[in-house]
Amino acid sequence: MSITYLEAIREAQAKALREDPAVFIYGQDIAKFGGAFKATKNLARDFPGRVLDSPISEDAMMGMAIGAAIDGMRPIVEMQFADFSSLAFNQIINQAATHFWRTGVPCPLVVRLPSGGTAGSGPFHSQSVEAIYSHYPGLVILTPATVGDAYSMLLEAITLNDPVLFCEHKFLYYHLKADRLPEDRLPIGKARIVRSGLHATVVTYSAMLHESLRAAVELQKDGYEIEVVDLRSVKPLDTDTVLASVARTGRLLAVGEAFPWGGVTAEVVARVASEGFHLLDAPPRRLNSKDTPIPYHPNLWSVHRPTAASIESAIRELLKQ
Amino acid sequence: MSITYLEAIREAQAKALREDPAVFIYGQDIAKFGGAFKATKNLARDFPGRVLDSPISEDAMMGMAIGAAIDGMRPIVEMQFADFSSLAFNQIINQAATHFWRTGVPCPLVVRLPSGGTAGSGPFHSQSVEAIYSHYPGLVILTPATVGDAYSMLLEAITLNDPVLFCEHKFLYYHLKADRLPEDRLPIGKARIVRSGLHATVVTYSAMLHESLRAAVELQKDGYEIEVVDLRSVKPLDTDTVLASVARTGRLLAVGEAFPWGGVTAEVVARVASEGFHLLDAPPRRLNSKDTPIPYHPNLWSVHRPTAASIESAIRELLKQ
Amino acid sequence: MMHTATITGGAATPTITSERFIEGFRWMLLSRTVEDKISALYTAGKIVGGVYLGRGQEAFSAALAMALRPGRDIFAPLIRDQAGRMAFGEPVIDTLRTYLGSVLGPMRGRDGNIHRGMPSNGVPAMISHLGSTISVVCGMLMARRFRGEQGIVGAATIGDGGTSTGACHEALNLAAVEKLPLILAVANNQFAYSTPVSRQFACENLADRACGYGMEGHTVDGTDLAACLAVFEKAVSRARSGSGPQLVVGKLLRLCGHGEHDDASYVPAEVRTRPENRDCLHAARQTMLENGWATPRELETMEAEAYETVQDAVSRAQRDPVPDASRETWAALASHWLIEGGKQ
Amino acid sequence: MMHTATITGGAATPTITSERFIEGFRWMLLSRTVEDKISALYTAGKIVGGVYLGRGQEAFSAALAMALRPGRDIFAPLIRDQAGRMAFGEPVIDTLRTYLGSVLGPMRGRDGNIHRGMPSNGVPAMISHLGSTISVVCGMLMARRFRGEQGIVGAATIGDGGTSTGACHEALNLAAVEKLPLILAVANNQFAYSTPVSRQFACENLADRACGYGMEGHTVDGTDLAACLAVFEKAVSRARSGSGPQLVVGKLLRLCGHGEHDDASYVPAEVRTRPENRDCLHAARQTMLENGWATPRELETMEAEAYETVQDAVSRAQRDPVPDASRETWAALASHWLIEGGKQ
Ligand SMILES: Cc1ncc(C[n+]2csc(CCOP(=O)(O)OP(=O)(O)O)c2C)c(N)n1
Ligand SMILES: Cc1ncc(C[n+]2csc(CCOP(=O)(O)OP(=O)(O)O)c2C)c(N)n1
Ligand SMILES: [Mg+2]
Ligand SMILES: [Mg+2]
Repeated sequence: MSITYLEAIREAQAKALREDPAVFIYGQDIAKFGGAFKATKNLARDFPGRVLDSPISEDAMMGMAIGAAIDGMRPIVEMQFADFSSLAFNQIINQAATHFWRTGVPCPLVVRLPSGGTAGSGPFHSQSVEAIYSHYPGLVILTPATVGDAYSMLLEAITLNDPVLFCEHKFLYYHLKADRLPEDRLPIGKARIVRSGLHATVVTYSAMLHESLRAAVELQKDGYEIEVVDLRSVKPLDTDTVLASVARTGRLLAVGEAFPWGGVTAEVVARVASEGFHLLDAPPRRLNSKDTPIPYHPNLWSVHRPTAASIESAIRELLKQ
Repeated sequence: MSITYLEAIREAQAKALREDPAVFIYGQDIAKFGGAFKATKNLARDFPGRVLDSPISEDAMMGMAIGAAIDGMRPIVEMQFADFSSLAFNQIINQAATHFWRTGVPCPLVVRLPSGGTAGSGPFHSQSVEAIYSHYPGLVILTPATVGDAYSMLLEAITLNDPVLFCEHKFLYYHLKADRLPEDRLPIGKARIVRSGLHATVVTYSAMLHESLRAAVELQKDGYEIEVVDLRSVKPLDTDTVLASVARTGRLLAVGEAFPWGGVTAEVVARVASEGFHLLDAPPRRLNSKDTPIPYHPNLWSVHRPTAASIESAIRELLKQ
Repeated sequence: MMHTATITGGAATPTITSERFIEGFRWMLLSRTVEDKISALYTAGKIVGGVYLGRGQEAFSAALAMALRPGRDIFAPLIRDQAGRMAFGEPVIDTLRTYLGSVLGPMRGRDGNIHRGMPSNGVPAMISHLGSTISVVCGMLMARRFRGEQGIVGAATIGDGGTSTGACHEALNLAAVEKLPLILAVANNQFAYSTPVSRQFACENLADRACGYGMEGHTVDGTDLAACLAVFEKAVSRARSGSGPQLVVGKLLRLCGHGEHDDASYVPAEVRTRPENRDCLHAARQTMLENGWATPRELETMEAEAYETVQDAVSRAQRDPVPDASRETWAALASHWLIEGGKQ
Repeated sequence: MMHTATITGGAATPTITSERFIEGFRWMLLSRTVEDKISALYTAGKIVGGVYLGRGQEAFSAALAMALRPGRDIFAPLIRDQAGRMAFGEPVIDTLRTYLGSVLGPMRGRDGNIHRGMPSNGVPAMISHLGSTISVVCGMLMARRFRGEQGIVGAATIGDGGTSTGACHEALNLAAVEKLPLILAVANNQFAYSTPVSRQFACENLADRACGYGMEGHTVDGTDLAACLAVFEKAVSRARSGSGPQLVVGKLLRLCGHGEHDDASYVPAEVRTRPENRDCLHAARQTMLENGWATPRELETMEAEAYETVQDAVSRAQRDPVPDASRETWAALASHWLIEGGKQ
């Protein structure tokens, strides 16, 4: 048996619906239709009345989920694309994120954000939004890169008493497969060393993990041992694991698919520079997308985002220094 | 004669209205009433039909400005508080910011964002939003810290053919005074070395410039010469001026009033670590607000944000390393 | 589906007993007394932050809350609902503690003035962004529905200006699609801060929006306590009995500045003096006397009692400890183990 | 203020000449032909990205655009407006270039399919976020008003689902307050992607929202070309003559999937077969024959001409250069000197 990243997300939701009557799912086209990506396929059938189609009202969808959450439910909201969460932005950062701190009443909910670029999707169906939400206090931002994490992190997210933004990468939905769902699970907040190495550390997350691993395999051929760290959650960000890796390798490249100004790569490099300055044998580097909207045409898109090739050459630069 | 930061903003708008018939201003309570902070006082009287009260509709206010901008006008939108721009977020990052790149047609507009904390204003009337907008391609983000910059940067912003977010700090509105409006003007995109020094560089912007200068004065008493750089615009960010300063001092503290994850201080430290690694004699440091919503009570607020005192001790730490 | 775009309060039949009217009057009086005190404290520089009052809106606000069941229903007040807050069970001391910055207040100094709330008592703590709380009430109602709780009603209030927000539209539409027992009470006080309704909307009556959502609409003279009690009793009972969301629009005038920092000089004298813009408290007082529901002396006693209650709360709140930053946990997450330790 | 919540297309008097009808039919036919071709290219894997078609909405879309003056008025199409786009002046080659990823298309490969636009010709380039373009049209109309240009009309289109967005509400309200010559054409095709209108709104007729804004509302059978031509001529002339914004709701059925990836199996057969859900193109064809406005042979010629036009555009676009990343400027700012040089 083999299970995809997308199926893992569906299974996690099914398990949560089965085990906790407080869980329900709200989103556009998610009930009978099973969602634009089929992440809720059959869930409306199997859990009648608990998987509901919403109007095209991201602000109210989010506000409704917040109201249900502070009244004892554990809502899951599916945004049809992460890009549309810009319309729920206010409810997320000002209502959900501040609620526990302001009132002492927790706001346990999960917003599922189909994120990241795929060929031909263009500026409004490709965005990675982890940076803007991570900037705000009161939110947990998850960026699973594996089938196992998609499953176990979503399950754990649903049990947290805080608002969680679950950035699931569309590029991994169908491509990424595993033989089974994980028994083990690394808790939210811990990064994972996916590949150990000696010469440089690549810190990354989500789809860029796989591009980075490909780059590491290429460099292996020239005898370079590249350590690859998967952050898994970008807020909180597991600085300790990152520092431990840099302590071993002395070199750091932070890779992300999001826009270059600010964001995860800036935060990672800034933390290592501040807290692990003396561990560094060379200037830390960053690799992000280009600073333009995400192009629609694959010829442009494939150059706009980091790829195994551009990551490989960035690492080669890093190794030269 | 003496002019405040707020009056400079009003004067700049008056001059722009006088000199360019394409300029108009749109916002809540800005016409007869002159705005919540009186930044448009008398402008509706002096420029009939060009300073208009809007409904409480941030999304439509912004969309309207975008439509006018792509059709040849140069709108200025006043958000009553920067915090409410969360409701114009989608129009700003997806419509305004992408327009020139997508269509080749410029979208020249300025969004005035009364920003930052003041005592007793609480979580929703105190926010600094520069980080979230800087993350997106296609926008210019300005953070004037002086009366002169408030005036000349706003005037220059109105002439740019791009969407500009003008983060004006409410704490400076009335407190900050100058004898006259500037003749000279440093162009947008250039940082200013406000105080030159030898032992450490503080890179900051907006209201935190003044807290940092106070800290520098304190440290002067112990013989420490602290160089203080005012970024003025956080996107684009003048890395060259920052690097030149760090080259002189060998030490960097980045100070911002915004939330700690990501943002200007992360971007500054990451750039210096990547591009000026060998200029650094000590680990670069950051100082931001605490990672909670902005407290309403002054006892909490004064500890939540960086102050001259907390900046001073951060610099002392930095000098010890 | 019934589209009653304009039921006038008067026509909304439930007749109001003297007991009910007197109770409403007492809440209005207490509200006015609390707010006069807060206003005085503000002038004296004793208040932390801004002050926004509900003068002239006490009848509309109290009547809404009185139609609800404290502890069981949901009431989401906004900035002019001091009367409704108290009628729904908020102790006067909570009001004063919040304004005077006591750490014992419901928001512990973290948030202030009109942002106070008690979600576990069915009172969400409003954020400033107008319109955003209506969908939150929808969600609380959905939660009750999921749990099979019957006959719950949730009410939110908003002003004429707040109806221009996208959030308000999305929430009303969602409530109508789910046929939720939601009451939206629109206090049309003719101004949004300084902006007159002529710059806010172009329809004749905001209640005309009801039929566009497939919900029931009601209009009432917001200065007439009896009419307000009647219209809200009717709207709430219709919502409770499954008729779906109800839009109630009250016409009145804000009898103060937007906040106490604002002299409201933009409100034309001729508007202030229009009979329909009368003070609802004076009107209710008149009704009490005319119907012999209270003698002038009894009214004085009521006023004295209200004054006592407020004075007592003020002096207690003034003795309270203020927030101490060194004791503040700075914890924005309930999952404390996920809080990033000053990693700056 | 006039509140005509339901003028039926028929009653909207301007009588339609045969010339007008035939012109409309030609746009509908060309649109259907283009979209059939794009659909075939999609199936053949020749299209970059998704494909969203306007099958069944050609009459409504073409009639709106025909009531406007290309080059002078404003037309903001959405995802089902191939017919309207062409009737407003979009060359067929622009359509094909965009879908086939030619760098010579209006979006130069930076954006695709239905996002193409020509703001300088009065055609904004839609972003995906539904509802967001309506206020942009308001702004374009404000710009014309500021410059003193008279008699301009701006039209935006939206679907039944898009009416649930806050952006749609805020823009309509703003247009009403400013009394802008805005037409909002709502194509109620009974589904938003897979979601039936019963989960989208609870009112009987979306045109009932007009009076809540103080704007005029019109309802029309979107499968009836003559009725569509008439209702838009009327609405546009009212907007042009200063009667403020107009809401026109067309009832019809989407005769394809949401996109070409979608088989629309969620649309019940009994819905597809209802007479009122007929294909507007077949109906118009019938009318042409019945009124003797065209013989069967003339119709065949028209079809052949449309086919030629499309084939020609396809083969030209297929010979076009595709985007070359090495020639891309990666410039998101018009102020090139402010662009950060790969500072990463
Ligand atoms: C979305 C949003 N924009 C702007 C503001 C700033 N603001 C606070 S109160 C107010 C006026 C509200 O008017 P109205 O809704 O009529 O309520 P009233 O004050 O008259 O009771 C404004 C503009 C806000 N709170 N929320
Ligand atoms: C604000 C927003 N949310 C979600 C989407 C995703 N989406 C694209 S089209 C669509 C359905 C639109 O339905 P409708 O408005 O009825 O137009 P139709 O497709 O029927 O023409 C959805 C949900 C979007 N584009 N914008
Ligand atoms: Mg009002
Ligand atoms: Mg539809």
